[in-house]
Amino acid sequence: MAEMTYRDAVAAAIAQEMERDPSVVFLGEDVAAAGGVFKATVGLLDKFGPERVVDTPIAEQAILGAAMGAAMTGLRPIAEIMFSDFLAVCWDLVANEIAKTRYMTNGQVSLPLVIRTGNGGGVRFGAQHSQSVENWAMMIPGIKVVAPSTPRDVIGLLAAAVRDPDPVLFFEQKSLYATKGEVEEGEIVDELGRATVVREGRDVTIVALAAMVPRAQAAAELLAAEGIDAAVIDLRSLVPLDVTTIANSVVATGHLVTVEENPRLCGWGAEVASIVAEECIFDLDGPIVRVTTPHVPLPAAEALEDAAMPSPERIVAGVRHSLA
Amino acid sequence: MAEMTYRDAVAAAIAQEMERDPSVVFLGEDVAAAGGVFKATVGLLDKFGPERVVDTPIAEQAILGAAMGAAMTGLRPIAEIMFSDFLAVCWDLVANEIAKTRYMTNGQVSLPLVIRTGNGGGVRFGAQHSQSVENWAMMIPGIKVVAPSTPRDVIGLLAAAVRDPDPVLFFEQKSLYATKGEVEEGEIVDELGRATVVREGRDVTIVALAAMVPRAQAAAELLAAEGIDAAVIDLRSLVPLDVTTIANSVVATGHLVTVEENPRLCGWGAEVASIVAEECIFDLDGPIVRVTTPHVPLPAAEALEDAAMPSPERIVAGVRHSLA
Amino acid sequence: MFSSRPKPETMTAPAAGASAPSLAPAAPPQEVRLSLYRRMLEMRGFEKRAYDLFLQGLVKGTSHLGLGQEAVAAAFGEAMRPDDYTFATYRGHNHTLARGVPMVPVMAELMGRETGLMAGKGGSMHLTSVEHGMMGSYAIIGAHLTIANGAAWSAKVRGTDQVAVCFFGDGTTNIGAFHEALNLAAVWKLPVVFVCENNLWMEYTPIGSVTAVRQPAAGRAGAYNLPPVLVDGNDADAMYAIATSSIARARAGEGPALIEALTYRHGGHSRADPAKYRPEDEVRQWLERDPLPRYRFRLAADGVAAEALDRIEAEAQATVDEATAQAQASAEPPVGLVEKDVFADGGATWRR
Amino acid sequence: MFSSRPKPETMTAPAAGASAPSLAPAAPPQEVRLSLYRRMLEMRGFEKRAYDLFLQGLVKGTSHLGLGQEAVAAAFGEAMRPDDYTFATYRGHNHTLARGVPMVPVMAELMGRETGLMAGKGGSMHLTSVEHGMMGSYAIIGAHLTIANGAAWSAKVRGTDQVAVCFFGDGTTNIGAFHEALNLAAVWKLPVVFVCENNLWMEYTPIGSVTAVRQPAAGRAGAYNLPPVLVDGNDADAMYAIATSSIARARAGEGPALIEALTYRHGGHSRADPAKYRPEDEVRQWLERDPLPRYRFRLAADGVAAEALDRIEAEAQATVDEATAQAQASAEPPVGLVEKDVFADGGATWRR
Ligand SMILES: Cc1ncc(C[n+]2csc(CCOP(=O)(O)OP(=O)(O)O)c2C)c(N)n1
Ligand SMILES: Cc1ncc(C[n+]2csc(CCOP(=O)(O)OP(=O)(O)O)c2C)c(N)n1
Ligand SMILES: [Mg+2]
Ligand SMILES: [Mg+2]
Repeated sequence: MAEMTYRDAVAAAIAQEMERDPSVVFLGEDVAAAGGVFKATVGLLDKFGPERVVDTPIAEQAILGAAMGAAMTGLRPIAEIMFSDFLAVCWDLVANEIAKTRYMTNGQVSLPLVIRTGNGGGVRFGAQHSQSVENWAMMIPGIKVVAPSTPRDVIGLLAAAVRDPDPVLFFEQKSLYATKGEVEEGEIVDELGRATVVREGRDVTIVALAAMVPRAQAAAELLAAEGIDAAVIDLRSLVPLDVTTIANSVVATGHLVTVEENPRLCGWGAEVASIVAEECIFDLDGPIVRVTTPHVPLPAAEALEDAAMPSPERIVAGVRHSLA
Repeated sequence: MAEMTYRDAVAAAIAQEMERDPSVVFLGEDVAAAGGVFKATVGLLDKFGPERVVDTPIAEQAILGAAMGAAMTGLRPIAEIMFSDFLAVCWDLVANEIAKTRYMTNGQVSLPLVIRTGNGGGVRFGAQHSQSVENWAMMIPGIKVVAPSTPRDVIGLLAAAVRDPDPVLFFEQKSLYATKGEVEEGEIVDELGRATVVREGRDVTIVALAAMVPRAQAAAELLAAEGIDAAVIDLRSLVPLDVTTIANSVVATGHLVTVEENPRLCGWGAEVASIVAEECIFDLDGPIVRVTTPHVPLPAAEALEDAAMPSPERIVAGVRHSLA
Repeated sequence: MFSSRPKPETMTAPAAGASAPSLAPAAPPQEVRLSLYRRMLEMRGFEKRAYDLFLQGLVKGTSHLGLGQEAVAAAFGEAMRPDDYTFATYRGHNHTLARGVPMVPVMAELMGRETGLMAGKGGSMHLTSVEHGMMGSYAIIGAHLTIANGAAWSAKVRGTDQVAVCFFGDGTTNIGAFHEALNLAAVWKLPVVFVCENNLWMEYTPIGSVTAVRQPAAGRAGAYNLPPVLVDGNDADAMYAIATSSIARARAGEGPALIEALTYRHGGHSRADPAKYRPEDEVRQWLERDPLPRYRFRLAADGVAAEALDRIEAEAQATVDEATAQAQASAEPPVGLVEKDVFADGGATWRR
Repeated sequence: MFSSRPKPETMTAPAAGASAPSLAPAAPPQEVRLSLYRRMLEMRGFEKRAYDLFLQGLVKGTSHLGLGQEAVAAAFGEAMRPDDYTFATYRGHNHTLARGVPMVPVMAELMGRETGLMAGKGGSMHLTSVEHGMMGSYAIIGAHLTIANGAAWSAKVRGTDQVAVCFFGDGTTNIGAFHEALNLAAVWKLPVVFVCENNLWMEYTPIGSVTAVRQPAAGRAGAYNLPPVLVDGNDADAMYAIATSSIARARAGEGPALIEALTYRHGGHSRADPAKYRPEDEVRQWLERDPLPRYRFRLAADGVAAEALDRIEAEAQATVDEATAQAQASAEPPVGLVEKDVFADGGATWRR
């Protein structure tokens, strides 16, 4: 066991996979010589050389196109899109090409590739560099969607994503890069689609993702102080979605609160809420409450950004509303 | 009253607005000389001349950038993105620029523009020309989202969209272009955000949009035959969303079924379902059922595409499930 | 509006400073020429049949025919190695057949049948046969140029000497992905050949009215430090020459090429478009330059017997007839396919 | 890797065939030059202060300074008419000040204060003051070139003779939107001036290593039928000359311009980046070409009294100090702003 930052876990995971499999290559803007703008890929160029770790022009369509063409012809590329907001400039590649090609070709083409991207707010970067867009990805059939909340999960899930035969959109939450956690020695590989119950609880089920997991945990502490016993589930992946773990917990607690960093409308929380409203309706003892960033672009100023994003206090209020 | 196709209603609406307001301009690929690939804008070039009705290169970012820059400086552009699938190539303009600019500038910039686009399947065009992507738009804060189901509504809602001071994404359902309906004489202008109860009913509320409205109506007929009295709501706009009309109906019927053409995960049906599961939970007498296209890219072959999209029979099955 | 249309009579002349092949490239070997002729005939027959089937309601949705543009695809098909990669567009029937993909599954795919190349899931705009190096037909303008780069990059990294060839239209040169792809290909010196089939029209808009330079591709080559190459796309021998040399250069590690082939589509953009928007004169002049009769004339002039040419024509036609019959005899795909092959496990399951 | 970096000593020479201004453009009028000098000093003082405030934790998030690049923005600011439109990037402080936007709201915006230009909602990367023709700073590469086209198109349609000026970096020339914007501007003959500030670096990657041509903008001009223009971006007079002439041409309906101004950022890309990735020699050479001392030297040589120049410097510094104090005294924005101004009704309501 060693302590490691979320940031360093990214490089560790990529290194683990590149060492194992020579077909893994890595490309993106400023990722090689500079080690990434978040310093999450430092050292990879030295370790694996300029053939496998490649700096690109500012051309996100060219980056994802290169990744896709390489994936269909024998490589396993990891492509970095620096900020998840920039997925919008290459969304055609994600939504129309990468996601649909296996299906359209009746299974002829495999696309074992990973798109890593820095997601989310809390860093005062303003509306074009702070979006949490995991729901953009979830709504597109044909891609898997993963978002770890701890350094250990960064390694386990990124390794699983690289080994997965399908395209995976891997969201690294920017506000977590500096956080630390225990990471076991040796190879780490998880299975995609397993949620973790990070806290057991009998009274309410709180479902969270990425940076919202520690906030949900903080809310659970606050609730415990007033005698409410909250379960907290870290989804870890949106596709595949671990409906079983969610449903089991909701059946036990009778209450569901989702906590999302993305803006309100059509977030993944809506999907989770809808599944529960269809499949567990008679187990519910109160309204399903979604705690989200309001349906606004994210403001830049500290005071405003903090007010916009879900806080432990707002999560507590959401739980109270469900239990009322 | 005159009968008119949905297709012709588009040109009629644009003409109505261009006649009224000289600041309305219209641009897109093949829209002027050719009258649009769906022949929905025939005659506009002749009527309003090449300064106001403009053909562009194949360059969707350039199209929406031109629309945005023009809107911020005194014009009211209508931009056509031929197929809604192509929104992916200019999603940055939609999601990151057009939607966020008023907010980021603290209200300094107004963007009175409309993006019209051909949406949806049923025309055997395959996965890259058949998507129903109204949920892509709904999830982005800062744009309004409209999708008419009848020729009359095409005019009333498109006119409202053009007059609206905010950017509006206007989805024309391709499978409806050839459909006909009665349209009253004279100027038609609606208000955005008003759903229509197209059929009253006591037993279940079916909420639909665009091409799913006639299918929901057909399902209601089938249900009537077995003694189930279904209300059918045509949402007409997703943002603003007429929660009041939906909630009033659900409170009365106790059952909600949504019918979406978009693929399953994070569709607008999930949003509607989640709102109801939060705000009307104690009024529900059965599960909220979403009838959607499965979470797959759309196949091209007739037999497969028909099987994929929600049919009246599948809607009926959904209603039975909610009532069971 | 049509002023930037190249005049047909000057068409084979390279642009100023272009490194195009000489006006009379060395003729390909006889067997290549006969094979080219056969392939072009098959394409022609296939596309005409596809049109008829569309009118009969047997091809649904849409289809974009390559009638008149056969020489480009056929020449590259001959010049490519079996393990090279083709990337094409919605107007990709010719390019698919050019790689030796049998006609039956292609026809069946257009008709949405179970025996289709993708069992009907892709349709006319997405023809793909990985087995034949046909890496896909792409229906949204631009992206596939960047994807072709990826295949070329992969070949380079894997140390094979495969080459990727990417076809697209004149209208495609104005979209952003074109620029991103060409720059990356040049910077990374990728083994990729970009082939712009300049048929003078987008859908219904003449390319000259929306393009800043006279030659949509050749006029942009300099922006990527590539030589401008303008070639007569209706001359199968000229096309074969440029295909051979550009592929050889790419294979040898000398980097990408950007080729502009001047050609013309005989029919409309798609479906039953009568293409009335095009000036009659333009259409007439280009029909006179039809690559097929032109090639037959040349082969005959070079000594190929009329009976040999007639036989090839008859055989090509028989192939088309046979393919039509077989495709038409095929069943519709089972609806169970709808939820198949979204993911590598064969299914569409997004939950557990 | 650095081989395509232009050598500083040849920097003022236009590229082969370029229509750049002569090496010694006519000097601007004296009052313009003094105003240019003052503005550059204000920018310099502002940016240094912004850096200090960042290190003190008073500017949060990020900031991208234009230290060293002042001459480009200042010259255009002088040359533009008050009703012309500016479109800038996240590195847009200089361009905002250049339009006469007061320093206090700009400083306050960086500090996330209520009196900020956008009350803290936009932040350093999105400075906008419609009142001053500053139509926005855009933080995602590429889009704003297409938006500038829109403003220019609108001016044309409305029959005003306003001009749009759009600034961007060398790295931006490789993204798709650049290509789409330039082509449309040329085809529609829009009154827009595109100004590429080539500071030789993207974030941490040298532009030469990812660009197919030596001059990222000038080397692409031909692809849009525009003359290549390469100019010394650290020479305020040269910049003023090209700004004046290109704006005049655009205003007269002669269409767009694409200008490549060679310059250099003195500091890192953003925040506290120490920019260690740049060769020491390169940095030293460019610091020697700092536009400010160079301009002072030239003004002095042309007869402006040292006291007059000293006074301008002191006044500029005082302006910065005063702005800092005022901005710092401002309150944080009220949290109620979070749900304001998503829509034109002033709110964020998406339901009824
Ligand atoms: C991004 C995008 N925009 C628009 C279209 C619609 N579209 C399909 S084909 C076409 C014309 C393409 O012209 P060109 O590149 O010259 O190819 P051609 O059809 O002539 O072979 C257009 C505009 C599209 N498929 N994708
Ligand atoms: C689409 C997109 N990709 C990447 C980035 C991240 N990014 C911000 S600035 C920058 C470098 C830009 O370089 P250049 O255009 O030369 O401008 P400079 O910063 O040198 O002024 C990059 C890559 C971005 N903002 N947008
Ligand atoms: Mg064409
Ligand atoms: Mg730069």
